[in-house]
Amino acid sequence: MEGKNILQFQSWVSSIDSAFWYELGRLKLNEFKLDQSAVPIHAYYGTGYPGVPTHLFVNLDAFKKDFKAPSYHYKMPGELHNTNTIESFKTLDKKKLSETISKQIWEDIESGKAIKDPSLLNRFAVITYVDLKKYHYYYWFSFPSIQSEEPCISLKNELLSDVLSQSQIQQFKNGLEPIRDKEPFFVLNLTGDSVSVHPFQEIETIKSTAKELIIGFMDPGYQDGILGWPLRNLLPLLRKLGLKIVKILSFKYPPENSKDILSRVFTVEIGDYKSNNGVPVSLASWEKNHKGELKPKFLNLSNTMDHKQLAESAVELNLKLMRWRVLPGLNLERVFASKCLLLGAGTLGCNLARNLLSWGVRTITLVDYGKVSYSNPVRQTLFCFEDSEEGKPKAPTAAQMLKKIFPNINAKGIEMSIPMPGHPIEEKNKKAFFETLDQLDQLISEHDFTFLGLDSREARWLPSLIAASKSKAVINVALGFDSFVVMRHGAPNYTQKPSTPSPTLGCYFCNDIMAPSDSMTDRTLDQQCTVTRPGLSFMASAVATELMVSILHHPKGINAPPEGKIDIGEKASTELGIIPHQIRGFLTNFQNVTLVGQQYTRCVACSEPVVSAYHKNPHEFVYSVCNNPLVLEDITGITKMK
Amino acid sequence: MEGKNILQFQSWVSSIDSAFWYELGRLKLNEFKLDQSAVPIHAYYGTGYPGVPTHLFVNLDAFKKDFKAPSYHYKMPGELHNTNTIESFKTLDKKKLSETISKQIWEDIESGKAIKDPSLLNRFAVITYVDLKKYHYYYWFSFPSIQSEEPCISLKNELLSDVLSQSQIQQFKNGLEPIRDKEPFFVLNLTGDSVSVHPFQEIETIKSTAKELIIGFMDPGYQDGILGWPLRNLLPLLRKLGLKIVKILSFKYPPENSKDILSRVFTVEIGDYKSNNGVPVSLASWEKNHKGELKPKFLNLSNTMDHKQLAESAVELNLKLMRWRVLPGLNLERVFASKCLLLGAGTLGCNLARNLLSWGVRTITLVDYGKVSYSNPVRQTLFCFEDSEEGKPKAPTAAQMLKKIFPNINAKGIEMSIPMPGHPIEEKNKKAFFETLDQLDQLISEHDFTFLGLDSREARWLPSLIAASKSKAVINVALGFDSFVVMRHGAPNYTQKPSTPSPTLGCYFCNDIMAPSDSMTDRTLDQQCTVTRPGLSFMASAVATELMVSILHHPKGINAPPEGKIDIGEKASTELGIIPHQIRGFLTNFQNVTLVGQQYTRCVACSEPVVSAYHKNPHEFVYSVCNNPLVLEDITGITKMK
Amino acid sequence: MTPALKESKFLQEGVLTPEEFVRAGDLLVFKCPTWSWAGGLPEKAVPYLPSDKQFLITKKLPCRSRYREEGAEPKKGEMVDDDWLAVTSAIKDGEEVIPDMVEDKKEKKPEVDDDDEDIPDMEEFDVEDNLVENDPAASNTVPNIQSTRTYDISITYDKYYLTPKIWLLGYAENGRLLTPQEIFMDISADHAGKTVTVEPHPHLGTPFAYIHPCKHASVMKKFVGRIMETGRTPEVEFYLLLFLKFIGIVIPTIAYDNTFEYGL
Amino acid sequence: MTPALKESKFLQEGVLTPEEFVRAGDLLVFKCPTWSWAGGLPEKAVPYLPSDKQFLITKKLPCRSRYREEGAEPKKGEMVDDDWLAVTSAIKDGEEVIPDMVEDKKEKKPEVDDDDEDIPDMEEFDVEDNLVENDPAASNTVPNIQSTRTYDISITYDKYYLTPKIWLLGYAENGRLLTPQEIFMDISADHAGKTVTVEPHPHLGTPFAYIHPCKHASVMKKFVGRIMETGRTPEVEFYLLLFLKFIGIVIPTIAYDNTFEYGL
Ligand SMILES: [Zn+2]
Ligand SMILES: [Zn+2]
Repeated sequence: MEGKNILQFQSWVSSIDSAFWYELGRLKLNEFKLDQSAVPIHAYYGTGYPGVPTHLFVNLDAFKKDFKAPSYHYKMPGELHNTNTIESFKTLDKKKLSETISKQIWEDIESGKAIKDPSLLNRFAVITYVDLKKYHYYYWFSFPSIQSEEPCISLKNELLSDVLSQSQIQQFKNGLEPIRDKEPFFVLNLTGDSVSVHPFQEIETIKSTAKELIIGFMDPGYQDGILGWPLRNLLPLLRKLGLKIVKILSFKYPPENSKDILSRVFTVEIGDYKSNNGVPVSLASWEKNHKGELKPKFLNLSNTMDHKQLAESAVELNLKLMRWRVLPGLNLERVFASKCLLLGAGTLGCNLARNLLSWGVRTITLVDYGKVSYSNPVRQTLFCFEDSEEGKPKAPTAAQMLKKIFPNINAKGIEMSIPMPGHPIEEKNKKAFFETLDQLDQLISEHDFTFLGLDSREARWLPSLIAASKSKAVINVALGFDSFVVMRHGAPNYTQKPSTPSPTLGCYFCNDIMAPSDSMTDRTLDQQCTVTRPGLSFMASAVATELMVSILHHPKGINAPPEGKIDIGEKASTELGIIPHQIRGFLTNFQNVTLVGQQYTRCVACSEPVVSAYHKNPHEFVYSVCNNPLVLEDITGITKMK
Repeated sequence: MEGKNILQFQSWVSSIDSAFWYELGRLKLNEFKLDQSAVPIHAYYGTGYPGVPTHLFVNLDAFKKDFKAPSYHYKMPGELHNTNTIESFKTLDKKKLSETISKQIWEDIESGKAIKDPSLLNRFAVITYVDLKKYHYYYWFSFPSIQSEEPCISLKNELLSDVLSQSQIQQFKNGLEPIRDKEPFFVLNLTGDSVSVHPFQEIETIKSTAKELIIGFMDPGYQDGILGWPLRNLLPLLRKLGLKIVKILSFKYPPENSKDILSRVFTVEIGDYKSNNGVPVSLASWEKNHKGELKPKFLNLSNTMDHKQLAESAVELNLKLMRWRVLPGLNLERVFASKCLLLGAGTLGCNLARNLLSWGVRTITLVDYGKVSYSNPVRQTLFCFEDSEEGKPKAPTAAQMLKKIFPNINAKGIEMSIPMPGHPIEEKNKKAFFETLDQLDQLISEHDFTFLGLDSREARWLPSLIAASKSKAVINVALGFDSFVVMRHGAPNYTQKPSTPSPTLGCYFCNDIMAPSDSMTDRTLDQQCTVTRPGLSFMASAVATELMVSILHHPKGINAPPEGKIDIGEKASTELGIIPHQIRGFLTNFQNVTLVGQQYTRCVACSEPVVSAYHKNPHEFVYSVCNNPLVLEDITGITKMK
Repeated sequence: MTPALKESKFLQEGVLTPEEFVRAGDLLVFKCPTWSWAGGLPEKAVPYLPSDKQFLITKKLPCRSRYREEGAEPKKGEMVDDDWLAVTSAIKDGEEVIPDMVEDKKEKKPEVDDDDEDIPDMEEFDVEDNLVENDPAASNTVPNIQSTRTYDISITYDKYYLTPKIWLLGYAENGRLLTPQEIFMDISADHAGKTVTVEPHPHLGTPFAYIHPCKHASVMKKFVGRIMETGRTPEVEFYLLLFLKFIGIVIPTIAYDNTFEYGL
Repeated sequence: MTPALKESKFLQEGVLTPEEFVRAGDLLVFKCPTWSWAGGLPEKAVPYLPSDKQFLITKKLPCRSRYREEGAEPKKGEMVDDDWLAVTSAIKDGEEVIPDMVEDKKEKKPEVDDDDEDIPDMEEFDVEDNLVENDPAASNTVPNIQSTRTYDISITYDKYYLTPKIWLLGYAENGRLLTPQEIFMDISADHAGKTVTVEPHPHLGTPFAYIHPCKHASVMKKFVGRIMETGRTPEVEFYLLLFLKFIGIVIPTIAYDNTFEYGL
């Protein structure tokens, strides 16, 4: 490729690390404040590959006084003008700024300072405006250059291997090695067949003695025939040194592989440079944006600052590792999407919520009427001492804590006292009572799973009934002193016709033939004054949540047939394991047992007569039961049996 | 009891509710600020019982404009002077203040206003100074009275039943009933055998027509023969109404039971009162403190403000209910006093700490080297999103959270990377390594239980060894994908002579014949990338903690013989249940199994040769194992067996 | 729903409704005027009770002796009416209650110094001469009664247990508030530290000790049973009068009321 | 303790010590000068690595094509060297990897509007006339290369797994940072969303995507095994050069280095 062409230079593409912007933000807040003075910074570049553009890089270290470019990279000094407002960014006199820089470069050439430190030839300016609240960054680079009167001409463009012999190339490589990490410019002294390589600082000595020399530079350009920008201001310096036609080595990696040798030697005719009273003719060379427009660049880092989003993906990864590494059939999306209603935000409710959260469940609604008291936080894992000091309401406080743990969760806390048989309603409260009833009915409808973590047997009655009336999944958790039970309620389908539903699994009340009213005597498997060994709620909540996850993996879901012990080699109905009806755990022997209990046709909570009565008139029926639980025994026919 | 005595009045003993002080503090902060003007308040009193002093009460409602005394109590108007400094409290002109009040009382007597509202006779003043930071309260009451020239004389002192007939008493009771809740003063109009009761307001009418009258008042006095203070300023009013010798009924509860009738009728000769230019001769009657000194009273409420202390007792109560109601043999003090070291503050460490906290354990030390990352908080129950944003160190952050939950806990977090076989130590880090070693050794010595909740097998080696070398209790918890193991290590006693120790239970490494170095392949029962079903850590941590509590109830403690399944009717070795060696839980079938494994004489962690090598030179031995785990196989003789 | 149902809950289960609580409270206040109704902080009021009848309170009851002296063995059963002890014993159905020895150890001398010298800024507070007055009509005896501890007792309604809940606030001889440990010294050994804890009073906001209500209903039920054996049927209005009798076993040292028997 | 042991850990277990990481990094930087060492934030420096060699970084590597186009089916195995696919498949020992369909659905068009119109306050920013200059020597071609995505790639040392950990920072054509979803489009379907997550870079503090290192050691070990079958024993210094080959399977679309084969 030969010819008399105008020498072309590849414009810089600036690339600034996000870390630089944080550092600039920090400096502005702590040091610059409203000071808009120029701040010295450094950029750096490496050598080019074909197709891999070597950008001009600005990193975290840019402000360091003793800035050091990374190995095999070369520094460029510049100055940063950070403006306080977008207006001053716009109105800053950019022409003047780049002229000032050109003048400095020119002076360094004239004074010979640039020979000692050729990186001064690449002085640049960057103006910035940062909107720290929005993480918006505006910036614009200028790479001023000294303009020759007539363009510099590329007379010849040869591969290095066409200019030097193999032996010379080897000498060149050996000579370059000790300085290639430090020097962006160097000189090849060719004497006969021998080649020596020298730092550019020695140019004057070598020029005076050398027969033939080549000026080399680390070329960040990545397109053939187009030279890297750093050469541009070297040319006036060379001209000043008396060189007019000069051989320039554009050095690029990798030099070892001959196929890939990219380094080329250009024979260049340098134009003449004129200074007008010490002011050179300069080009401002403001960087163009990615569209090729002469406009500042803009960066919006707000999305990478959304730590909540980052947390979400980290949590998902952790869960997906289970699928990736152990259980390909794990349907995490179904788990994530399950809407869970937790009735009771006490010891069980808190631990249930934590277990669901750790499984990635995204919708958790807690219902409770209580306030956090001093004794709660040590067992109720979503509360702190501070909450008890202020006697905060449990449900909203628990929901708030869930958000503190995982901000993207959709957690709600509802203060509601669940109507209970035997807890009479006064006439004046009837309206509010009906509203509560409707709200609970709707909550159960809207959620996929209802967990009963309530602290009395009678409080479990209404949610059990409502869920049965809607064939909704219920997981019931109850604690004794040193044992627990976790059971999934059968989900009878009364709405389906014919109305002779197939027998389903029992609910919490199917074993009882008593209306749930006697709150004092029947608390063996509910909490009595939290007289329960503390570990139980952790165990029971975990079992309940894992049971839910297993249920989600059975094609019949909550209606999966009950499984108990399985023999060795026998396969469970889901990849995750068996789906029992009830799991009872005992701390006295650290054993669990699985049990099955069928639905009782006279059950006070889930049987057809009770559900029918509820369907017929939910308000009045529940009202009558709250005031007189014996109504239930009448409806189910238990009274007659007694 | 008769005689001509100077009429004596029982001085008031003021009693101020703490709630009043909070209200005063609130008002000072929000309304009074630096204003020292008098504020109207109200006090109230009831009638006396023998031995039960009826104080002058000031409650929460004292500042209310529409103050209403509780039923059967009687209000007294007063003014509060709250001073801003202790100095102004001291220097306030108290003499002048009480004189001003006396003058008001005198004016109300003169003007007849006091007849309409006799409570005005009991005007009082109180000066206060509150130190809101320290919850220190200074206060001093003055109950000014009008002094007669010569003392009033008690001419006669009779039981009411000696003055009135049974029939008259009954008429009196019936007449009093409608007004006794409202009127502190009343008039008995005696006409023949009939008695009528009238509000004091009607005194002038009745006086003009009645043949005989008795002035009654609700008497807060509680000593026989000494009258309640409210009467004192009624006497000048009566004198002004022209009465000189007058019958006074001191009315006290209970009137129904004749045995207990305390109400007495005093025949009083009232002295004369003189006013000096409208200013009466007054007594300031500043209240004496409990020592009988004429000094202000002082109250320090700082101890009842220590909510942390309140939380502590609430938590203790909750735990003690277990003993009270279910397990009289529960040795909670031993549980509270157990010092627990948690190695690992990740998923297991956090849940272990929460379980221990809920059992009332007061000393918990967590050790971890990690920082909280985004994926942690949903599973690691002592962290919040915020902690991960800041990448806080796990151990101190977990300890801090424990304190937030229960401020009185002694929780510490130590950042330490536990030395591991196969993780070589560079020469330059040797000193720091030895320090770490010493610190870990000491930590295990200082604690009663060491829980291993670490995330790799090799990290468990050193703590297992150190604990074995000191016969310290270790509870090891490890998670698989859907199973967990909790085991207590045997605590071999090598220091005892003869050095042929009886066989103990195995440690985590007793089943292995491999040095613990291969961190990548042997993670089935440790956490691999937290690829474990989330519920497991809740279950395993609870089992581990409950196991610890059961161990504490066995006379042999950690050396209790291992128990497995027990038959129905068979008794476990402790009231809390069995003490297995290992408990393995499986989520696929929701079953646990108990296992026993004896110590292996060539165990790489707990066998005699290894412990001896550690005893001999802990530093160099562990150093050599970290750099080359095969050392262990040599020492134990496993190498030869291969 | 019928009144009969409500009464039967008292007789059968020992519990009462909020409305019954008010009726029983009204009777208590009427019969024992040291007791009175109070409203407390308006923001703490519960909707199911009248705003001026949120709780009951009686103040400054003297406590003439310690149930346990500091460091002494608990005097088990002492001062307790046999009849009533039987009722409370029934709670545990004959199980021996293990004395809470560690508890006792903790009851070391309270660290509060009752000497007046520690009242800050008072040492230099000399009696002001012009306030000293000769008042022969004022009873100057510092009554004996003031040298005992005193208690404020309050009764609230516990919606969870459907029973009253009893709260105590103790004062030392000098008016200082007692610590929980000191309060335990006035409480029966069978109950101290087992049933008593400290929490802010639900209507006053300031800390009180309270007796855990979890056994109140069953004890009341047994008590009702004993009365019915004598052929009488107690009315629910007498609930609180009966209840105070039970509480008297737990806090035998407080002369909290000497009048409440007459109505039975 | 002996050097032999350390080398054997590389060959036997595919892991390396911090010191070996430095040696391997030095070789990488020497052989591929687009890579360089960096120190990062001083307060984030780890003590077991030299302060100026905390991590490796290479910047602005172009990514010429999407692995998956938006909405398209994942091109499974495409562009992946068969030989290397075999190695990665071995991870699952023949188990079929279920395509993550939900993941795909989520990869809807990113909501970031790449049109410049949304650069705030720039619409009225007219080109300043005095800045327009005639510069025949400046190459005005907006090169093709700038219309591709680019990536910064960084390698840190993971003390837990004793392996390198690779971090990615993606840029859109206009320099905007890519979202995690967009990054997934450049990653092999076998790995996208399964092994990649976003966290702050440990030495820079700004968020990068990273490939979870839990399988790096075992894959490297298998890789070493394959080389040794050919009779050669790779030195630990070549760890990172080998490692990048493995990473090339996970991120096949990035031309992260075209020179690293020559040294093997
Ligand atoms: Zn049922
Ligand atoms: Zn062992």
